[in-house]
Amino acid sequence: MMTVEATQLAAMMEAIARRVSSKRALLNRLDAALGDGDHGTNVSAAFAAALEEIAALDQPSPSDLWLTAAKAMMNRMGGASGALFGTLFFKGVAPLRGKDRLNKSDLEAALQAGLLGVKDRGQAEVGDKTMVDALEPAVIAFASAEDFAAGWGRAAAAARRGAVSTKALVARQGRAKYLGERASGHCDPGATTVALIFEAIDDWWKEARNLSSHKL
Amino acid sequence: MMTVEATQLAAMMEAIARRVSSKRALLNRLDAALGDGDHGTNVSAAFAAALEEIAALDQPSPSDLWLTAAKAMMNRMGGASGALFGTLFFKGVAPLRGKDRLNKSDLEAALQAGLLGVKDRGQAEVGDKTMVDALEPAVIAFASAEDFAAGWGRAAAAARRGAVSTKALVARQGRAKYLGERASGHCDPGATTVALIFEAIDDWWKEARNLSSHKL
Amino acid sequence: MTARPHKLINEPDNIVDEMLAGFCAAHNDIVRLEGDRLILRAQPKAAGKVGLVMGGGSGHEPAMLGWVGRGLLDVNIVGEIFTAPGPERILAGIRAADRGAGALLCVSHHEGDRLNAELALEFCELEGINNVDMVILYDDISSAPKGRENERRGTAGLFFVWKMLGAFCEGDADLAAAKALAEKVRDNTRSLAMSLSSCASPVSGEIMFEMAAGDMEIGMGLHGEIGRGRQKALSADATIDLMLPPILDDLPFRAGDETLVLLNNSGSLTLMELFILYRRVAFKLREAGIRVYKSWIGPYATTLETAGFALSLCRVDGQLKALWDAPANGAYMKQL
Amino acid sequence: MTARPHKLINEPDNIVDEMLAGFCAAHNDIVRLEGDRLILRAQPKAAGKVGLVMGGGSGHEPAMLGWVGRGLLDVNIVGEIFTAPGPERILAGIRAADRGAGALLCVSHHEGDRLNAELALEFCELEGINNVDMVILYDDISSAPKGRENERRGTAGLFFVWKMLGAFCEGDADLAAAKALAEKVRDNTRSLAMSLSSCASPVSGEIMFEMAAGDMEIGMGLHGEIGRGRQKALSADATIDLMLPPILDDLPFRAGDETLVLLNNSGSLTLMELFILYRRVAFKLREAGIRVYKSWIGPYATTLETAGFALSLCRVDGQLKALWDAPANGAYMKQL
Ligand SMILES: Nc1ncnc2c1ncn2[C@@H]1O[C@H](COP(=O)(O)OP(=O)(O)O)[C@@H](O)[C@H]1O
Ligand SMILES: Nc1ncnc2c1ncn2[C@@H]1O[C@H](COP(=O)(O)OP(=O)(O)O)[C@@H](O)[C@H]1O
Ligand SMILES: [Mg+2]
Ligand SMILES: [Mg+2]
Ligand SMILES: [Mg+2]
Ligand SMILES: [Mg+2]
Repeated sequence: MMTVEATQLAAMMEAIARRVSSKRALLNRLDAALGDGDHGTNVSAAFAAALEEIAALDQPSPSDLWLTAAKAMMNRMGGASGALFGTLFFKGVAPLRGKDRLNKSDLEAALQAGLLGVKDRGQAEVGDKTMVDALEPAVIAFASAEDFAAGWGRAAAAARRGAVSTKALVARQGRAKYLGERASGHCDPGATTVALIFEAIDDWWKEARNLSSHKL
Repeated sequence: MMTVEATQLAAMMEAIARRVSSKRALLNRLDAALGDGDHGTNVSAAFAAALEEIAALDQPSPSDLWLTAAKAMMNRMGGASGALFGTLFFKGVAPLRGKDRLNKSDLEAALQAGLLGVKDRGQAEVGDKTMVDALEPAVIAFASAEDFAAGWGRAAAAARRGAVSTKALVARQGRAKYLGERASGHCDPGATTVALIFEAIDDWWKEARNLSSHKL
Repeated sequence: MTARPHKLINEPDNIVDEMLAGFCAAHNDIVRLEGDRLILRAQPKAAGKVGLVMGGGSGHEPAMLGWVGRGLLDVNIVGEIFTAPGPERILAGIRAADRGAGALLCVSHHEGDRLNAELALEFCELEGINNVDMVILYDDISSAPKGRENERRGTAGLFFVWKMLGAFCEGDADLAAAKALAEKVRDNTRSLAMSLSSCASPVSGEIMFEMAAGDMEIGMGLHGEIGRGRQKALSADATIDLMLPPILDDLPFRAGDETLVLLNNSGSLTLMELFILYRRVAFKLREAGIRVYKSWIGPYATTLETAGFALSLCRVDGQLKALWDAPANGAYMKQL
Repeated sequence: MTARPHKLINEPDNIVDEMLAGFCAAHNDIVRLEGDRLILRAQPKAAGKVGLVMGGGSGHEPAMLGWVGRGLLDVNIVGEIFTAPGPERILAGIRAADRGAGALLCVSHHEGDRLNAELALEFCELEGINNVDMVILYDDISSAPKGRENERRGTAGLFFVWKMLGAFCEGDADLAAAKALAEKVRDNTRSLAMSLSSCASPVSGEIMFEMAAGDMEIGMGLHGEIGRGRQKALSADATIDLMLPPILDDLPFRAGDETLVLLNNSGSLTLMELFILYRRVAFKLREAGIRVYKSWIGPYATTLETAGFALSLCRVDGQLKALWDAPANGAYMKQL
């Protein structure tokens, strides 16, 4: 695949929703250690809602899909992560506008705009023990690859590394920042969600390629 | 001993107070099964208070002592048992009035008047699973003996038998009456307190006799 | 299930006195502490009005001390935890409440409360205090069958008596009228309680009664006295569907009746759960054609930190509605 | 320690909606439910007065829905449990609150609440709604050191802001004056919380945070966010002696100051314990020469069924005392 269309984006979204929903308890547990224990509940509700609302769209473009996801995150996830995941999608809408088939650099642009939006809204940098620790390396790794397949693979690995790296950190943003030293020893839930998202996409992509190579 | 004086009555009261206080947790547990779990706390507080207030009296007569105990029961025990143990002593005041040395029949009269008062106030008969199940047989047994020593021994045994007999009964008075069949299988706490009282007196009496025979 | 192991107290023997000191310090515009644990109004009621006295054990806060104030009670005699105060203290309370028109001693029906009240009235007679009477109050349908109402226990539903009788005795009623009004409210009130958990005595640290996790008890008394039996805990709606019909059948409440509703928190149920429960109550009453005049949801008569609630209904007519709406200012009962 | 295993709910997904249905049915003389979980006053404020909007997660009942009413808030936007509502819903709340003189969006300082409020204000700008401003409120001294007050969390002490700002906005204040008043109350308020037990999420059934029996945590946040660290639980007096001095030092409160005091029940502490705690607070304040103007003791902002409390003090002058005493009629906040 050299390009993706709305139907494929919707299928990727479904893979993400399934993944985060299956990890809901884990994400709640991580948030219980650092915050208020609701991250898994919030994230899985929001992706499920996004999926439903996307399904209700009539022949959506990729940017319609991105906007619908943004609103679902903002309205259904709520909390800090709702604003931030919402912003991640919201800022990606403009770069995608008017495009029906996205090539890798279109998605790069959407992700990069989203990353900037998240950092701007949350004022977090890598090392602050937030979702940015997974998101920034993932976006950079995605851009560094030649094609989608390699890009998703590298992004997933980078996001996971970033999420794991938060374990040793002391939080400087989010609810966990009030914990000081006590925050270290637990992975950040938002960063873990970012890793799950890129891993779900990567797995979906591999499977989709297998299916189509079978067909070939 | 053919007669007892106020100092001996006070010593008996001290023996009772020590005994019920050492059984406070047991009495609370019995009351938790049938009522509201406070009987041990109430009873031990009241006897401790009675002791203190008796100690503060200046050369009391037996009836002063009985009245002080009655008021301590009513005011410091509170609850159903406060009214009933209070009545037990209160009704014994008149028969003791004007006497400095009590012989066995004086004490019989005080106990009998107390028993009648308790039954009248609480409207309970033997078999209703209340303190009356221990008190009535104890008072009768005391009266059936020739002297104090035999009287206290028989009263203690009868009270204990009566208390144990309540285990199989369904309550018809007191908080436990609302339990129906579920009340059976637990000894009544008030009856158990009555048994503890007579056992404490009996033990005190035996010890006092031993001590005085040593002296001889 | 395990009750909370640590209580924020000091010496167990000082619990009641320290509690009263704190309560009265916080609400010294409404109440004051006098003598041996008497809670009185900061400003006594005008002379010539019937005084209302209520004694009872502690452990039910904000009942009853939160109900002393304008439009409510005159005197509360505070007992040890779950233990009715003795007759001498009740007598002192009666004296403090009498403003020349006599005093009505209100008794929440429990063996201990009734026996001590009877003793207190005998003491009154001995002392030549004549203008005093007593009314025995009950509402708990689980504690005796219909037809034997006067054997029932007093529980959270007495809430309605306190409010309306309190308002009534701000007026010129005499003692007999006050007693009749209390009986009228009582005879129109029915309650049923349930509980999910036990509580621990702050004095002994011991669990008050045994409950297995995931069970519930319907018909539990205000001191954790066990009720009609255990069963597996149900959903909110199923619990109401189990508890409301026997309440309605008992009076009975009929289509066209108007009622007040109290959903009383026994201690540690969340308000969230109570609102969810109330939703079902409102739905079921509407279905039955019974109109809700006003509702109250919250901790009014607790059983320490027990997780449970009582549902109480009181049928009202024009007189009772007007009394309900009259102003009241107790520390924990305010009517604008 | 184990949290209560069974909750009286129905479908976990319906908790918030069913809770709101029950709450609004019980208090339909004071509030009504509109649109996507907006709680509005039953009778809107007169046109031309500044509207007060407050969003926030559920699980803190009676906050904030119990504070909508005359002399208090105009609109509460209700989120999922412990989760701030999103920007579109906040925008709807702002529209509903605006009575021609603009709306003040009050934000209890937590990352999620602030980020969503900022987004909502951006949405307002996009839609040409200009007469709206936002005020960030905080009080918890455990969450950032002195000098970095604006990093602190909003907790139970915002109680004082709601009451006084609510009274202020019944008058003719404009938006800027309303914001300045909110900041004045905030800047005179300090809080510190502690907790003895955890609570369980009614949605997931999972324990919200781990706590060992017999331990306490000082500085716990309103959602069970852990605070300054664990230690063995102490007596009531020792707990106050540990918590009050840092509160006094922080403002600082000085001899001669007048304060309001709130002792907020996090959920399942007994009122008995709170009164015992308050006794020590009153004693220590008297010792320090600080006068208590009024006190409130009870569950005002809970963390589900957590056993714990927050102690909050607010220094007042003549203006604030008058605002405090102004009438208020929310379902769970009544001032006569
Ligand atoms: N300022 C911020 N910048 C980036 N990410 C943040 C920020 N604040 C919080 N987060 C992310 O949000 C996650 C928590 O989300 P969630 O639990 O859903 O929200 P809340 O904290 O409101 O309950 C954190 O793990 C962190 O990754
Ligand atoms: N009507 C009664 N007649 C005789 N004894 C009674 C009666 N009611 C209660 N009791 C006794 O009182 C005991 C309970 O006392 P206690 O627990 O101290 O009082 P309360 O029930 O008020 O908490 C019962 O075990 C029973 O023996
Ligand atoms: Mg969270
Ligand atoms: Mg008892
Ligand atoms: Mg008792
Ligand atoms: Mg949250």
